Amino acid sequence: STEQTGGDGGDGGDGGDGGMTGTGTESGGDSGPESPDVLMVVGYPQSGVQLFKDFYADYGDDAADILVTDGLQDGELPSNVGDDMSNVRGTAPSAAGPGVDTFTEQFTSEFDYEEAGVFTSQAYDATAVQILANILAGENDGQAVRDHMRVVANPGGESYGPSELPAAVEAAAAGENIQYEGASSAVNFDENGDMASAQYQVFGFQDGGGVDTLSTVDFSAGSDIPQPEPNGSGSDSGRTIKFGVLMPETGDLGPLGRPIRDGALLPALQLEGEVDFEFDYQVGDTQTQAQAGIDAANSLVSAGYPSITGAASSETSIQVARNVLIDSGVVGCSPASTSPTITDLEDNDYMFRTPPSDALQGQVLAQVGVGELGAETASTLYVNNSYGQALQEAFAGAFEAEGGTIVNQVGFEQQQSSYTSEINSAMNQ
Amino acid sequence: MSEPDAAPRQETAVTSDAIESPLLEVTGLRKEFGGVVAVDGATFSVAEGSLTGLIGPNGAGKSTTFNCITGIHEPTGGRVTFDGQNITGLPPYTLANQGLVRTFQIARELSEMTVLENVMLAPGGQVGESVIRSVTPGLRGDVVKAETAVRDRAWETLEFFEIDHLAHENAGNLSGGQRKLLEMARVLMTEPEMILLDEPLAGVNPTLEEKLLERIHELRREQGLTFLLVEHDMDVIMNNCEHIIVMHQGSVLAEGDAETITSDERVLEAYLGGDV
Amino acid sequence: MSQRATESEAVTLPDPAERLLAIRDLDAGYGDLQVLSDVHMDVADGEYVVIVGPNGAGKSTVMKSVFGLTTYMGGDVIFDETDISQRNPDEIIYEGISYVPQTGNVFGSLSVRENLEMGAYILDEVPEDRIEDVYDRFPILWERSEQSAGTLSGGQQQMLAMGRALMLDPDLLLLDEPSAGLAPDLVEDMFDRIDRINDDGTAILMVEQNAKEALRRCDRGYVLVQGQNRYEDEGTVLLNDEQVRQDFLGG
Amino acid sequence: MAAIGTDPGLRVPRAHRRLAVAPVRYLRGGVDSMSAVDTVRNRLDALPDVGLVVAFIASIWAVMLVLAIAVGGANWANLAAGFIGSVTVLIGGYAILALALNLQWGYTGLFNIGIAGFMAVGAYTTAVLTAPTDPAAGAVPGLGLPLWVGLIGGMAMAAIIGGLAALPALRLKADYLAIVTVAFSEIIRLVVNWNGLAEVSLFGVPFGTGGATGISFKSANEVASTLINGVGQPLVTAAEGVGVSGPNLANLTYGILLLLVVAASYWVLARITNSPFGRVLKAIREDETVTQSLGKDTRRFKIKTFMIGCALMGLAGVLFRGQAGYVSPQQFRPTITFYVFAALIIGGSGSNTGSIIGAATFSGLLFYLPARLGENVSLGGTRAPSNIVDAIAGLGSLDPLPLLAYTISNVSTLRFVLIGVVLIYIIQNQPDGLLGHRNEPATSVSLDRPQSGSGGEANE
Amino acid sequence: MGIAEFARDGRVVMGDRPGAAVVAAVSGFLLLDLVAKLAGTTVFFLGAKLLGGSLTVSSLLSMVVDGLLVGLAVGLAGIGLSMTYSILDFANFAHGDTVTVGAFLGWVAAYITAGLGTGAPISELFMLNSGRQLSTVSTFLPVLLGLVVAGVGSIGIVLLIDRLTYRPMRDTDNISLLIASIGVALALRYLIAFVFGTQTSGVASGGLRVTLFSMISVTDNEITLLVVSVLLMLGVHLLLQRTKLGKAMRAMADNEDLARVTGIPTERVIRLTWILGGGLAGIGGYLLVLESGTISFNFGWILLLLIFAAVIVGGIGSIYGAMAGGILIGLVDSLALIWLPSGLTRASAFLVLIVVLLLRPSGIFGGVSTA
Ligand SMILES: Nc1ncnc2c1ncn2[C@@H]1O[C@H](COP(=O)(O)OP(=O)(O)OP(=O)(O)O)[C@@H](O)[C@H]1O
Ligand SMILES: Nc1ncnc2c1ncn2[C@@H]1O[C@H](COP(=O)(O)OP(=O)(O)OP(=O)(O)O)[C@@H](O)[C@H]1O
Ligand SMILES: CC(C)C[C@H](N)C(=O)O
Ligand SMILES: [Mg+2]
Ligand SMILES: [Mg+2]
Repeated sequence: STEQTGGDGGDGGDGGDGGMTGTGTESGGDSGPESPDVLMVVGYPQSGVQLFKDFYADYGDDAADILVTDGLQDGELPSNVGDDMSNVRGTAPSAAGPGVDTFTEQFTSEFDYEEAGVFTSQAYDATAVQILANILAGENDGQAVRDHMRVVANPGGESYGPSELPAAVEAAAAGENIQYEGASSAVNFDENGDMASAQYQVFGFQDGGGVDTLSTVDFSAGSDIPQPEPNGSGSDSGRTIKFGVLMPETGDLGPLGRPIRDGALLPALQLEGEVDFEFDYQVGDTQTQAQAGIDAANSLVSAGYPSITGAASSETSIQVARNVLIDSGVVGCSPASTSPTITDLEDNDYMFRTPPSDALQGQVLAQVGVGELGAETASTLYVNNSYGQALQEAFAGAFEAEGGTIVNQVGFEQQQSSYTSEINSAMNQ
Repeated sequence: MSEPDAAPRQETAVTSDAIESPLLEVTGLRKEFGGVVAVDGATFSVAEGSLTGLIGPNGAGKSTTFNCITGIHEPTGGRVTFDGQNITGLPPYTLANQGLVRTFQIARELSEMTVLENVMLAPGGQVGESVIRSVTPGLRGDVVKAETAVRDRAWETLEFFEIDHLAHENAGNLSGGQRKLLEMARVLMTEPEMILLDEPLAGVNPTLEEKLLERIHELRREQGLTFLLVEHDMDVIMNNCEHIIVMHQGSVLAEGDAETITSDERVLEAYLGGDV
Repeated sequence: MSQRATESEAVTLPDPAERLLAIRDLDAGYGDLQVLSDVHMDVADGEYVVIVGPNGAGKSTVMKSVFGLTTYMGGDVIFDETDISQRNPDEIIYEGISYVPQTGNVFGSLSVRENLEMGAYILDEVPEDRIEDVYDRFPILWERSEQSAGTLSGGQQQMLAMGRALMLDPDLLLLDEPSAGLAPDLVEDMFDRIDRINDDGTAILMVEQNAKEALRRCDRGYVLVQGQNRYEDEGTVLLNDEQVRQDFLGG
Repeated sequence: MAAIGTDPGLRVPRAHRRLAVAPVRYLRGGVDSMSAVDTVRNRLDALPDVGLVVAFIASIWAVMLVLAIAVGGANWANLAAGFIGSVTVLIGGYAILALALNLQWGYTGLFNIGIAGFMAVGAYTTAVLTAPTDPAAGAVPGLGLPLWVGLIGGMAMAAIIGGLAALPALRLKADYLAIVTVAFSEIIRLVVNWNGLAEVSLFGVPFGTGGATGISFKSANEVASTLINGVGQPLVTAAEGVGVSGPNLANLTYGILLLLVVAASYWVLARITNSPFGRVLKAIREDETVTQSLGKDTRRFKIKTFMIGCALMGLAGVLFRGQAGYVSPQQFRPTITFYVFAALIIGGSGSNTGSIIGAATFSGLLFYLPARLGENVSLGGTRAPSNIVDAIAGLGSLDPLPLLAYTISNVSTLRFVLIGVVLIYIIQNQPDGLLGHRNEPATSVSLDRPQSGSGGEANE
Repeated sequence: MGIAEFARDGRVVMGDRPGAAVVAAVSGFLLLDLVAKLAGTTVFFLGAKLLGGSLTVSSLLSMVVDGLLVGLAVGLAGIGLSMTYSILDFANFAHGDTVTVGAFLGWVAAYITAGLGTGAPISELFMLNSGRQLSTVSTFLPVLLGLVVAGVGSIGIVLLIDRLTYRPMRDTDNISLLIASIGVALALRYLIAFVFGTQTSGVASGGLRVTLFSMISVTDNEITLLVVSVLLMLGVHLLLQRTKLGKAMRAMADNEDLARVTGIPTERVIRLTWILGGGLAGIGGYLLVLESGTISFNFGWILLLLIFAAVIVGGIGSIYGAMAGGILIGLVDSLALIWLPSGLTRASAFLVLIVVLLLRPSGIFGGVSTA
């Protein structure tokens, strides 16, 4: 089969061939184009609504199986699209820490949510670790917080979970080395500020809204978990602990960003009044755009916040880290950015994250595609940013390694009014 | 206009070689707008230093001829030479810089600029029209010097046309007649060799009209300027123009001095209505 | 300043009962620039009145003020016993006044015929007979009836504007320099035509730079200077006045 | 008949002007009442232009300072430095853009609403020229040239592209030109956004736009940082003493550097416009045919002007949008263009001084201030409802707090409504901008009637 | 047209209008390429692929249908822009946001009526996020009601805006009006954002799919778009032809003072213009949402440039022009994918706009007024 439309991609590289006309394999006998068995879609919810609407309008329910990723794990999606989306399977990092149940309970009672959404537990952990590091370090200083992130999170010292957060605060204030075990995972940062272990869920969309976890896949990386010694003094009571939150409250990631933001605020809400510290926090809206994220981050930095929970979108996190955090010595801890690029960021160790890298998610996706769905051919349709490009590459590599064939790789821009042409390219029609 | 030529055009009257030193020569000029032939093979010339009248019924093609000569329109055919050079189809600014300028039948002032600015704009090739010169510290002195001269001349010109009291007024606030004066003042500032005047006196009150005509004669005498004048006021034409060209239906019907014209049957019939 | 103007008022003013248009103490201008001060003027039923004066005197402004196109600053404009000084232009036309402006007096992008139709906009139907009338008067318009008016020559536009104003058979016709730009035969023709329109009972208020001819033909004339009345009298009287001749009529 | 006066001329005596008593009906004029803006304006008119601009910016700083003290608590100094730094950068950026637009539109009447596109050209060119040849993981390599080469290159490229765009488009009338330029700027944005150019290689040298991801490069901001961390070290120490952080100080320094660029641009533009060149530009705005008939090659003037303006826009693209050392296509959406228009109109198009005042008003008071207010004002414990229906529902039970909280939390949305309304108000009531109509004749000399013999004094 | 004439014209085109010749050549090449692609052949030249590839007829058709539908709605919205552009003589940059306003009004109305009695909370209905998907077939009455509300509501809004914004500045130049409209655009857009938030809501889905000629598949909502826009276009055309209104509008566009002097009630003409333009914009927006299924606070703004493209390509002031321009732009936007990567298809629509403006500034239908 051939690709005749000039969609981006086709070479499995960074998704662009630069040509004015389509590439693709020139097959002599034109047997007519065939749809791939599975279409892998990496994107964000707002674009997702339009994209799936356009998909179902043209192809209906049974043209292909669809694989989605964490970025589209929005329980409202099917009702917004107007289709039950029963042909869709997805993967996403799941909440598998020891404190997950406490967290879920607190989260749903504090806020008006039915269930704890994707990355909310990671957000909780990100903030909790920052607060603890800040208290242990004893000052609202980026570098000091950075130096204590691993001290409070990684093994060594007494361990505390979400339910014992006030106690953990007391211990940190006393200058003790502690180990925070979170809601999403045990929260152990490796050399790169990445998680040392991870669990993924395979999900499907439920009929009445929400998502079903169908199965889970565990990974544990073999990387070392450094255990630095604390050199902070701990804190006297009454100090004000400052942290910022940088989240897409609006824009493409808005539907996911708002719950994640709330997850990030939860530790402070939980601690206020319970412990002898004041909390000063501020939320900046990235609008799911790198530039708006940079502006918002600058605003947080200039107001003196030493650490920030955020951003969500990998693209924004990377640009914020490169252009704001590193220069001004402020810690960033993303609860949602999964792009592999973040691992290798030259970040002076200012950038951390609580979810795992998509290098793993690509493999999980490929397994689901080949194993569960029995697909032999696949096309990818990905949001044109650090997250989408990297994840689709990881998937494509893993899928081919499992013996499958990638038909088309098509990038798309966020929040367009129509995705018909991109879908057509990907479906090879 | 697709009027069939009722009578074959008479070429006899067209005697351009009768003019000794033609500054402007128009040969076989033609302009079509879609189906309408506005100018249809007009041929005439204007002697250096003369005041030549161009008359003809409404719609004869006078303004269009002007437009073709001055590069506002590109002629469909024919040839225009000025000072011996072929200027057919050249853009207006080139012509202006060669000394050929025109006024507009319906005055076109630069309304948001003051009267003085309107006039000061006109002189060609001003030193300060170059960005580099205006900006560079060492060179700006020249700009200032040149501008001072232009300003002084501008005031003189305004005084002559009796609109100096309006110098700092926006040109858009002038009355119909004042605009015509401004229009004249402006072209004079370009220091031209030849001026095409399209009904400069329509709407100008008679007293001022006389002054204007006087000035035109003065400019001819003193600076040797050449004028081509479109005007419907036959008194003006007959009393002031030594040479008169009569256009009709896009071509030249007759030319000559006042006497020749007034005694030409066809002119009487086509234009003057047997009245003069 | 002499009182001549007011004196003559007593002599030549039409009987108040016959006054069709009466302008009293009119102040008007543009934005906050006042052009006219205390201007007064009368036109009797069927009268033929001409305004002359130097450029910028405010002649056109008087015309525009009657039609509500300037900034009103005081005084009265009374037409047929109704005060129209504060009315909108599109209402004034219903009173029976038509106006041919000095410039911009045709719809350039409409065809000649459409221009004429627009002249009769306030009628329910297009008066074909009047259009025929206008075509008879100005045959060139008939030839060009489908050409867009903006591409007519200056003189042709002037004819069209006149034709358009005649579509309504008004009681009073305001003409701002109708002969400007016309060829001599047409100037004569135009004046004749205006005479004829006047003879048919339409009152005329006209601004002309072709002052001698206009004053010769009219009933009365006004000389306007610097936005104020300067002289007024019967046309021929003004025409023969040495001072007026010298100052305004070019000797 | 007695003559009344002997002069048949046309002089309307001065006293006759402005007699307007009791304006009753307006067919043309606007409202005549003396507005608050007028009064302020009259006072401002007394100042010389430079003083005016400095005073204006200083008062915006003062507003920021007050805000910081009001909400900052112990941290007020750092907050103030942050606010003032950010607002200064914004003012600087918008002022350069407004000045450039003023040259093109205010003076020449070239209605360019493709500003965003020309900014993108400048910013991207600089970025590609200066981005490191060995970039961080996942980033796009560039040519690694020094910053000053990049800046010149960016301006030159913006000028060239501006000239190319102008060549055919300048024949068009104003609003068509507008649409061509905005379409052009969108094409530019879409092209740099396109993945196909994200990373290419020419003669073996890899470089690219980074596509939707954008491109990081050595920003001009680093100059400020180097400055502040080198020469300015004592200053940093002093500032840190009162709690102002290093980055905030660097940012403020950068803002002031930008203001210097503004001053330089102003100087150049004032010279360009206060000259016969400027006069031709004004004439073109009024009537191009006439200008041509007076011997001016208007195309050449227009293209030159367009290129100068675009070069400045390109410069602003790098210095302002690329401040953080990062540019991406999203920064160059057409909306920024409209903000520049808003700034220029508020200040008064046609006036260089007005351009800067407008930029300061727009970016400081309308754009930046409301957002900070919204962030820092809170209503005790009332959490903002998530949508307006819930907010209004509160009114049912006579509780205005939810609606108020909702409003405050959405103030960064509402400020655009404010900007829209201000724009409408200005164009209706102060069409010449905050400063009112300014008589800025395009000339290098005084235009007064020369006293017999003595030439006009130079305006040097 | 005989061969000789054709050849002569060709030469004239080459000589007089090199631009046109280039456009003709490029179009020719693209057409050839399209044919080759449909035939599934590839032509190589000097080792490089010159043209061809493969493309199925059915996918071509689906692209055409797609472009056609978007083009119709754009064209419908464009009529309004074209009218205000020619009559009030300014480029109304708030037109896109009028489209959005109309769409929101209509959809809120449709949504609330459809949702009454289903127990969905009113706030969710108002905010358009109850997740309900409407279609012409399944919820005919609410959709119809929404259509009416979209039209009427946007008329109300534009009249109010005219009263507050444009009327006090009737006599100012067109650029001032344009700028005022930029202010209106900002205010409208962010008021919508304030009220409805900035998220994209899915509100409509085809309730029925019809397959035509066993190749083209369209939904009931798409058919509604088609039928309503064609009917409205005809209606407007008749209205302007059968009344003096059309000519009065043109006269006004030409010279407002003179129009008033002639007795044309200019204020009324302006109001009618806004009524027609605003109503069509609102309905256009409503239908677009019906077709695309989603609504968000800035979709009209994003669409605005396409609407401008449609109007200008068609020729300002011409109603058929706006329609034809809309369809052309819609088709270009969708068919460009045959030759260009998807990131650049929108750019190609703008390119067409620029090329048309440069080669034929009065538009394809320019000068031929259909009103
Ligand atoms: N752009 C145009 N399109 C179509 N016809 C035109 C155009 N311009 C001029 N014409 C026609 O060309 C003819 C000549 O017009 P022109 O303006 O040259 O006349 P003129 O001799 O100056 O007349 P006047 O004395 O009335 O000003 C007229 O019949 C006019 O209608
Ligand atoms: N639209 C306007 N705005 C401001 N001032 C104007 C306007 N129109 C005319 N004026 C001013 O009003 C005064 C009178 O102008 P008006 O047009 O009435 O003169 P006029 O007597 O008709 O002169 P002309 O014989 O030259 O046509 C002039 O000084 C002129 O500058
Ligand atoms: C919120 C998440 C969907 C963000 C996504 N994982 C990213 O890296 O961009
Ligand atoms: Mg003429
Ligand atoms: Mg007049």
